[in-house]
Amino acid sequence: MSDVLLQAENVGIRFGGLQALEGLNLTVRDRELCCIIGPNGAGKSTFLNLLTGTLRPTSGSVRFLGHDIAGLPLHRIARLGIARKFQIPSVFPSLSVEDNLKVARWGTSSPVRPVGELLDLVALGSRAATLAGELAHGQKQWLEIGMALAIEPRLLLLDEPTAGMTPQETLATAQMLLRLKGEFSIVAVEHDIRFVRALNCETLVLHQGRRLRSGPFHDIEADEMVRDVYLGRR
Amino acid sequence: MRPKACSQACANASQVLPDTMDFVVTTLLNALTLISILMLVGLGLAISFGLMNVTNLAHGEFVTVGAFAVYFVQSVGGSFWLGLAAAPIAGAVVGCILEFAIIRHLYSRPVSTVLATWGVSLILQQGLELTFGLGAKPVTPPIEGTFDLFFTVYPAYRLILIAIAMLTLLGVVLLISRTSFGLDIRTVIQNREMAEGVGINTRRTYAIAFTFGAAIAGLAGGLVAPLAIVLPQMGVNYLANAFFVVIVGGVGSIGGLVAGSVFVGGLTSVLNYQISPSLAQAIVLLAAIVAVRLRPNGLFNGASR
Amino acid sequence: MIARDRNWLLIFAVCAALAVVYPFIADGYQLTVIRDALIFGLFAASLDFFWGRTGILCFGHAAFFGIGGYIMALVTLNDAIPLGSLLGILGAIAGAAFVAAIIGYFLFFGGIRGSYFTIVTLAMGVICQQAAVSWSSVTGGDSGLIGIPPIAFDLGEIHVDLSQDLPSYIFVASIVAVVVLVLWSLSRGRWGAVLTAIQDNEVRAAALGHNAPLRLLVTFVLSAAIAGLAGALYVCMAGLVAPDLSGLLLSTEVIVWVAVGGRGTLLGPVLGAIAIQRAQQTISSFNPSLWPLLLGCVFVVIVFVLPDGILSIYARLKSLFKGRRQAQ
Amino acid sequence: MLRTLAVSAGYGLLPVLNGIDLSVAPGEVVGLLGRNGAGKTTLLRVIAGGLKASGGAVVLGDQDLTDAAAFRRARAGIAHVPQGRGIFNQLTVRQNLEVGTRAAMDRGDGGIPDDIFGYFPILREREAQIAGTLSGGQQQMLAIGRALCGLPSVLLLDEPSEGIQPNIVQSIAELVPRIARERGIAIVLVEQNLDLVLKAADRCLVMEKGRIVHEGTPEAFADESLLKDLLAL
Amino acid sequence: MISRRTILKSGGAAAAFAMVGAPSILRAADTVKVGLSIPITGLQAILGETLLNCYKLAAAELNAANGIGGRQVELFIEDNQTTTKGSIDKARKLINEDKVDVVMGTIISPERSATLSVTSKAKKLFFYPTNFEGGECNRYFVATGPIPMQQVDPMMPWVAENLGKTIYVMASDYAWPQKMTEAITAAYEKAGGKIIGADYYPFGTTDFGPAFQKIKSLKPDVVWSMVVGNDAVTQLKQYRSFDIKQPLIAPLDEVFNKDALPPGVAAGTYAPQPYWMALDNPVNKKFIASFREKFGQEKMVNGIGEAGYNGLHLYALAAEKAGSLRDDDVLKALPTIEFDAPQGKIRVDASNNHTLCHSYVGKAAADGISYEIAKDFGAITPVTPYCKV
Repeated sequence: MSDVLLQAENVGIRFGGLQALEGLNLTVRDRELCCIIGPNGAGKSTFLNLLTGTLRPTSGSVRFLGHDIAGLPLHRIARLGIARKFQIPSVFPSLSVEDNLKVARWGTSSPVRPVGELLDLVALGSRAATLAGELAHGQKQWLEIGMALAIEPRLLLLDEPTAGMTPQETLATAQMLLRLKGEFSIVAVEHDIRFVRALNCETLVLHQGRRLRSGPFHDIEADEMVRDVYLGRR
Repeated sequence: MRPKACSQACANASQVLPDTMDFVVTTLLNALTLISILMLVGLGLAISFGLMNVTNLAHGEFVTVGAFAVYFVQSVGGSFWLGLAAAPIAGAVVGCILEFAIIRHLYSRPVSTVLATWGVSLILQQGLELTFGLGAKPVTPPIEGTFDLFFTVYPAYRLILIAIAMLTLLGVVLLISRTSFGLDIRTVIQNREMAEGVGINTRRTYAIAFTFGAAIAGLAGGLVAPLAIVLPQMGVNYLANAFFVVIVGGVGSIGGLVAGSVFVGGLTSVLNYQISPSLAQAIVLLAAIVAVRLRPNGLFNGASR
Repeated sequence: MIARDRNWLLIFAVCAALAVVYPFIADGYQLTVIRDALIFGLFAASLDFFWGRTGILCFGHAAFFGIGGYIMALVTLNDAIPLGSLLGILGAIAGAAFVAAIIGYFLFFGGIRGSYFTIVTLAMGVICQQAAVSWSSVTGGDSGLIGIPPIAFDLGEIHVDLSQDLPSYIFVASIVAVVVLVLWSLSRGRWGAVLTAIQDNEVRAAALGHNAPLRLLVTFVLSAAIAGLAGALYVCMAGLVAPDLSGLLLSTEVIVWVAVGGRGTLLGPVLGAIAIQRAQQTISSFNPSLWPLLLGCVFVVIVFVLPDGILSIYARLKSLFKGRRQAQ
Repeated sequence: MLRTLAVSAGYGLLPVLNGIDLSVAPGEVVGLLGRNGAGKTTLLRVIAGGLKASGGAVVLGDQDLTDAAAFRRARAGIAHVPQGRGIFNQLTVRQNLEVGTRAAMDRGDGGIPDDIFGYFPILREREAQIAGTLSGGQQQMLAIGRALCGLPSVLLLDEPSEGIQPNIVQSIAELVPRIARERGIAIVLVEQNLDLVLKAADRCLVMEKGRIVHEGTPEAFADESLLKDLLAL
Repeated sequence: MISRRTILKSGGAAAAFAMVGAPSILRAADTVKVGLSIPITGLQAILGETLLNCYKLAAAELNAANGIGGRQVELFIEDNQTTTKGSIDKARKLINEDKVDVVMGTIISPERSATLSVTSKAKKLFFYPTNFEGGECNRYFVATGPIPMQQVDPMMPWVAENLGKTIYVMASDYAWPQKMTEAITAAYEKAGGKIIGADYYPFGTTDFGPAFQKIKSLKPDVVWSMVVGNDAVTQLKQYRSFDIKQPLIAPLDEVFNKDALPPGVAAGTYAPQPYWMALDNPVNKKFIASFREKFGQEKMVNGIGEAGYNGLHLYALAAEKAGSLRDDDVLKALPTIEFDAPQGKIRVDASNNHTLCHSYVGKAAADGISYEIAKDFGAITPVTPYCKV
């Protein structure tokens, strides 16, 4: 079990009188890829906030490398090795693409990848001097993934990485992640079934704040109950 | 002997006076007066600063303009009450012009708004001085004398001020929560582009809301005119405290405004009696900073959301 | 980006050359006028380093100027303290930085940004001035402390004595030049890029491992420290310190200088400070009541006509010129 | 009903639309396809008035709306459901609908039309709930319902499937053509979700680099190779 | 601009030459340059206007009577904006650019300190007209207004006898009221009275309610207000509305009452001043008449203005007697002359450069503007243990 990176045990959270999440378990091992899917309002983003320590669970525990990270300031969490890509692409619009990546590298004490390599990884080599605010939507998403890579994370959390992407961009993103799979662990929250299908990984399905199913994606896709509440039938 | 030492000793001596009820009631009424003024000035700010996110440093000048309206009406022979009716109108006119000429072009540039409105505040002050001459303007209260309240006698005009302030607050609450215009305002504040998309004339709504805030500040100016100095530069005395009221109470809710006014006004009145007033003022402002640190969303957060 | 750097250095060099030539053409009085204006220019640059880099407006910056001034006064007026001027300057810097650290801690770590910060610092300025007036046993009350000696100290072999006009001018001009250069190199390098990132999206910057509140705090403290330095220099040149040197009016004026000179350019605010003060004194001698009116109009006009300040005129003319050439 | 004549527009100096001619008839659903950055969302914004056209004209019936402010267009009968839905989060469901009737103030009786609840029964159930607490799918229904409260003659839908679970996407796909037919509304539907468009639209347009490059029926688009070609799938 | 400065410079050079060549005052081609640093804008603008008018009156009188030693008086008027920075800049300009022979003016303490810091370094004479708290002491600094001991010491026994034995003090929070309170306390206790409370309010206070509440519970015989400037207006309005019966002593004067206060609110208040318009002597009658003739029949004048007027006349007399405009010569002659001022005969004390002032208690009439003399304590010699020039 020494290769367990992130462990959520019996996690629940309640907002006021509302039980938003209940009894969730998730174990992410080193260099493992997994996805979380579920209908809107199922609590995916809340769960992600618990995993990154932004929220503190009202029951259960979330441990990263054995530490309780709930309530730590964001930058401390980043320095522990958790990188997060937000749902709305959030790059620094008034800095150039290159400076965006530089700023990202400066966030950690020991960046490894040079900026040039990062640029190539996210296919923005030709746009290094462009202001990030002028990039197309999909390119911003990629730049953001590049920034997340720059801090040399142990764990990369992606919140709807393909939101607003065209189908072909979605697939390209999936391929990019598969290429990086061996380097660190990835947890992705996603709607786009094509994307999850392309990743074809361990998948957790949430519904109304609880685990509905979990397992490899092809099992999930075939599951009757998942089809009922979420995927729908054709 | 240091006079301050005496002030301390005397204050302590006075606390053991027998007529506690008198003391309590008067303190309460003093606090209420201050709270009422802060609330009225803050109400306009709560709309422009709290809801529309416009940092209007010329807000104090709406108060000034209101006070000058009362002075002007009295000086040409009108009664105080006529002047008080003119005060919000004067505030509204200035607010409307300001919104039209400057603010509406700067909704997306908050720092520029700060600069421009400060500039406007200087222009208004100097303009008033050039128009009405140097120095303080006389305003006579509508009623002299005091009112007997069983436990104590209290200046009658202050009681009127408190009453008008409370009625105004009630009116604003009803306007925002019960009328369709109130619904429009809330809509525009939440999502301007979408409000425009459902057919609301957002420019007009903003302009009216801003003007309305200026009118209330003008009314506040009219109300304080018989009580405090009337001078082109008087507005700045109210500005910082009013901002604090809004920030401490929490942006975007009337409840927050009331909470903020009670916090700043109440604390000032009570501390004023206990310690040196200068120190009291510093403590209130520092307490406000600490309060903002501890409750960044305001004392009254959550109530409106 | 590189072209912009070259422009800046060019303008800086021109200004430096003018500053070197000036003593040869000016008399002692004119030197003192520019010297004092330069000190306020330093003050403006200190505000610009914070406001221009973080986009957060401090409306009580004169508080730090005043704190620096009062500490300098108290140290140099106390005969028991050796090396008075030198310790005074250090104390002024440290004192202003300390107060900024306390206030900044509450504000930045409390999540206060934008207009909130502006308003809270506005109140801070009011408190500072009131404290300077009321706490008369230390501050001398509303009339302030007088008789502050000119800067003079021996440091090993170096003998500094600024009681004469020319040495004091040279001293001040060099300090301003060095500080502006240092701040400029800071703000275009790594420090500046991260601050720009924080200004763009603070949460994102934090999620990349940057301690955003700490960065803002350090920037604020640095800015306040330089304001304190400017205050210390000024009171020595003026010979006294008074409460309104930490007041709202000066806080407002410094904002105008920065806005007129060009926010984020560091050099612009220095030029803005000199230009506006000269204009103010000249206009005031000519017609006293015109100045406040004019000042108000300057605020409004700057916002609409020259949002990037006077320094941007050069860049604008250049691009206009370029555009014309391309059009031909 | 709705026509755009050689409309062009852009952000700053960056041109996004280059002469778009579009015409939609009452009761018709037109699907708008294209890659990211092709200009679909921009076209909807130009029609709704969120962005000024730099050239060309926007005409509704016999009214030229090219220079009209956004709220005037809404009152003229153009309803826009933007990407991200634009729900007023802090208002109740009912207040959201009530605000929606503002667009109809010159034409309707100011009330919320009853049949809205027929299309979206969930809205009646949740009438008093704060809109921000609705799920994404429910918010999407509210957004469409609110748009209908303004008694529009044109409805612009921008990515109604975004962030919505698949089964609700399906029901939206069924509702859209129904609304168009029953109320005689011209609907322009911008979508990434090809299945939805092909199911709901009567006619499909493909945009590329600010132009309309292809037009055809959904059946014609069922041809995989054509799609690959146009959308680079 | 340049040409003007050149002329000034050459003029300065000529004057310097003349001084070397003939150390006398008698060069009628030149003027006597009097630099005035006046708060024309800012907080003290009302008092500044009256003060400026008084200087203009004195200059006009001197010039009509052949100037100073045959040289016309030329006023260089600068607005110090009621700020420290403005006062420093303007004092420097007057001394270095306009090359004035003497600096006069300023009202509140920061203006005075700032101006003094420049004039004392330049060893230039500076005449200060306003009542001040004392404490500052400089060879080139001449105060023509009263210090607290001149106003308070003779008055307190009278207060104890006529008004009452206990006093509550409410004041603006700055140096002058604090020093005044010390002086009042000492003199009053000697006269058998007692200060039973003192509160200092920051500038810009809009509600004095708590103070009135204290007055009601402490029940002093007398309330002594030293709330000044704009706040005094607020304080007086509220004082009246609380219906407090005790007599009020407040540092008001005719100018302030007329231009700043609502009609009648000052009625019945007492004030100690070195000068009142009601003083019944021919000099004062003439002073008021010519003041009103020049600036308007409804205009009021006050102690500060009169002290400014006196200052310029004292300077003229001293310079004439010295036969020189050199600062040291004028200073030497200054204590030897006497001026018949509207308040009575005055002279400058050689030991501290302060002026022997008269001390009167005035009582405001029912109109709240004018005063009647309630008590005349005569001329009081300034005694300053801390100051020896």
